[in-house]
Amino acid sequence: MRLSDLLGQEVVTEGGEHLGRVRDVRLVQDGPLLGTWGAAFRVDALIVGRGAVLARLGLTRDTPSEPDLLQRPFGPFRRRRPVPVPWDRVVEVGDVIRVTDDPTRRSPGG
Amino acid sequence: MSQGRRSRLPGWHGGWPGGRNGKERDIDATILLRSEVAPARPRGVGRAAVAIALLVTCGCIQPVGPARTSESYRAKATTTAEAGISAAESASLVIDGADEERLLPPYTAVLLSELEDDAGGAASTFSGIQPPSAEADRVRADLLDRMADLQDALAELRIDARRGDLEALADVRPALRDAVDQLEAFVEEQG
Amino acid sequence: MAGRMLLAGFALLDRQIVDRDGRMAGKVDDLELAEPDGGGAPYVTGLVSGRGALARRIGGRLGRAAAWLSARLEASGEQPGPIPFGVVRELGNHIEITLTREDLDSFELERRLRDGVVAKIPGARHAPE
Amino acid sequence: MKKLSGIALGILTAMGGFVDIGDIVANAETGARFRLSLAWAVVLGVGGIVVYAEMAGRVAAISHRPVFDLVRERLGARMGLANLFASFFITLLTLIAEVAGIALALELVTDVSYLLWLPLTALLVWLVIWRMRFEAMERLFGLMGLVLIAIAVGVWRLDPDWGNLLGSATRPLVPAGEGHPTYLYYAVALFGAAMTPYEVFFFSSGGVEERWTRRDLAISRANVFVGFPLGGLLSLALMASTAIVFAPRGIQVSHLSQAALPTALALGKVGLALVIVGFFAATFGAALETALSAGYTVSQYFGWQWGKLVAPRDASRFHLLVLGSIAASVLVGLTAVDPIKVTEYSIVLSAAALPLTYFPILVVANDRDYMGDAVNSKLGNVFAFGYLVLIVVASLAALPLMIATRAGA
Repeated sequence: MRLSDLLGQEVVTEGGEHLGRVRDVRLVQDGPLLGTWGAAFRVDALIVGRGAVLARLGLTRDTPSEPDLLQRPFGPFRRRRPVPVPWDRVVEVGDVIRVTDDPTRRSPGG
Repeated sequence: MSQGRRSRLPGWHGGWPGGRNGKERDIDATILLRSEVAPARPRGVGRAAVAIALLVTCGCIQPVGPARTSESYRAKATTTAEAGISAAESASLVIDGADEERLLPPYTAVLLSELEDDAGGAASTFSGIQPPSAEADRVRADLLDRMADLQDALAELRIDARRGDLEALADVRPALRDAVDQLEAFVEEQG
Repeated sequence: MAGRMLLAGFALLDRQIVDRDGRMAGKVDDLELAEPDGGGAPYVTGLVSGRGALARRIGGRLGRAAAWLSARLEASGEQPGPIPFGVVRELGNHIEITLTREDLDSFELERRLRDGVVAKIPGARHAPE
Repeated sequence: MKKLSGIALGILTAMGGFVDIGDIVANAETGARFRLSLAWAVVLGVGGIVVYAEMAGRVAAISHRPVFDLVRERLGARMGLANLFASFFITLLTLIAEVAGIALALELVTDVSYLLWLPLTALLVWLVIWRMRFEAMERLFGLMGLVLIAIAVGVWRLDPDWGNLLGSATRPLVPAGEGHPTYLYYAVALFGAAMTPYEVFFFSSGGVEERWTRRDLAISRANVFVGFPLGGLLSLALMASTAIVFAPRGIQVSHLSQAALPTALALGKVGLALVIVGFFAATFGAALETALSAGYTVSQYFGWQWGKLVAPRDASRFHLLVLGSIAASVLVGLTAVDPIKVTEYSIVLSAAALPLTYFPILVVANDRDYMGDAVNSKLGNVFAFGYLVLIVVASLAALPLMIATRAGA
């Protein structure tokens, strides 16, 4: 699998709710050891939401810090800030990425 | 060709391709060659680029186009005469400069030959326009006559300059003055 | 254990790769992910650079044209492998690796143009003085 | 002391290197046609290049990244590629115009057709790029371009009616006989000529190559804040010279040779020679910058080794791109397309493409992940956003105006 198989993909819950597209993928450095580098980056969460262009420009970036630029002129767009979907909710990566329903609304699955 | 040429610039409002990366997965490069792949959103951009390139390269934007009516024919005649006056006025500045020994011979020759080309180009573009009426025929003959006088004067200047004989330029001044007066009178009549 | 956290698309993708001699060695056109044997979240095993990886991401007619072009220019039989993540030395504005760019599959076109054309032009061996 | 002289040298280089064929053609034409009533467009354009070149220089010094590197990173592979196509095409168009400009300047000295000079010109441009050090190259042509000061001296010697002249600049009115669209078309052309994208490609790539750091910011800023406006003054002097000499006589400027005439009339043979040398230096310097920029944009998008600090064989693809671009520009030039027309198209299309270059710079100059505490100040952002609006307006207006006015006819 490649990163590009995830980026831009539609994310749909098992209940059929469309969450938006994958804007970015959050990695955490706690995977297996690799060569002289150290711990590998493991996929932690999919950052899902709308506003592809703004996300790409880094204007709706979640971490680690935001460009000052978005503070004022792009302020209105921040309401549509993308949300992280933890990887353990991913059921299948295919034509769309199917994930379990939001555990904060139902009991956690899979 | 003036009316029909406002090209529609197809797809100009197509906008930029969005973030559809990763639409096709697990397809290697060879399959990519023939298979139906993601919707090609950059097409709008591509078409616009082609349209612009065409616009630029075929130079379809020209100052003098065809004439439908006597009115527009006369407007084109005036534009042509004004181009002639512009070249003549430039040339008379060159004569002044040469008189006061402020110019270098090669520069003078190049500039005068460009002015000659300008006048000749304007005249030949105008002569290529179909006159819409008998009255326009007379306008045409009249203007081309006056332009020919100007072209003769400019040619004489160019010949002297190419020979490095900048002092001789002043001799052409009366003929040039005369040509300008003729063209100015023409503009007056038409205007 | 919680480690360093970053966004793959922002901090890795499309960044400049710099080799151990400080030479530019292509962009990160994609990331190779592997799923661990025992299941669990996939992790990044390598950087994919050149060789149609970019064309694949671009998609559409443009991507197909680019893929065709890169296949013509760079193909050499065996499938190119990604740069193993283990050779990464530092992640920052650039991504520094411990290999030289000559070790990379993506260097092939540059090598061919260098040996076939550019090196034959007089004065190609030294930086301008 | 040494630093001070370094700054002065940089300023002079930036001043002499500011003008290129686009500025020469646009300013000479509009001066003759609109007197100084479009001077505001030049002032606006110079302000824009100052604001954005400063940002690009700061980004280069802090993040060590040139503009097209950032274009790909921030716009993504796909939008970045569309941007690359547009930017490369326009840079190539500008290169054609600059190379033809060098040949035209040589024609003025020799009375040998510029078409015959084209191949030799191109060879010279390539040789300089191939063998001359970056800094030496920049200095040589920048300082040589300073002789264009002769134009300003000429304006002074022509002893114009200053009140009248300045009046036409400070109270911009559309002259009688000219339509508003034509007036605006030339405003956009002047704006585009001052802000041509290759200038920031070159400026920021140069900064990265010369390994600017935070400490070099002072020099970079001096170049931009002082050198560029002084260079802009040279453009305005040219506009004033044709406004004084040609406008009252109804003369239209359509040749490079005409642009030199007012100074020749004012200062004589020496003045004429200086202006022609100045045109040569300005177009040669700009040809170097555009040819390199053609290589920069593509190489930086794909991450190939670029630049002049390494031996050419170590940046093969970059050098082949530069060579190919120069060769292509000669081939197009040899078809005898009117170089002045090519110049006009190149600056108007530049205006249309401005946001492609400048928007990513603005985004990154505000991003703390790249810039740390060197992000834009509040005041800086006021100017930057103001200009962004202008840039977008000019960009949207450029092509419709071009079509509506039949390219300013």
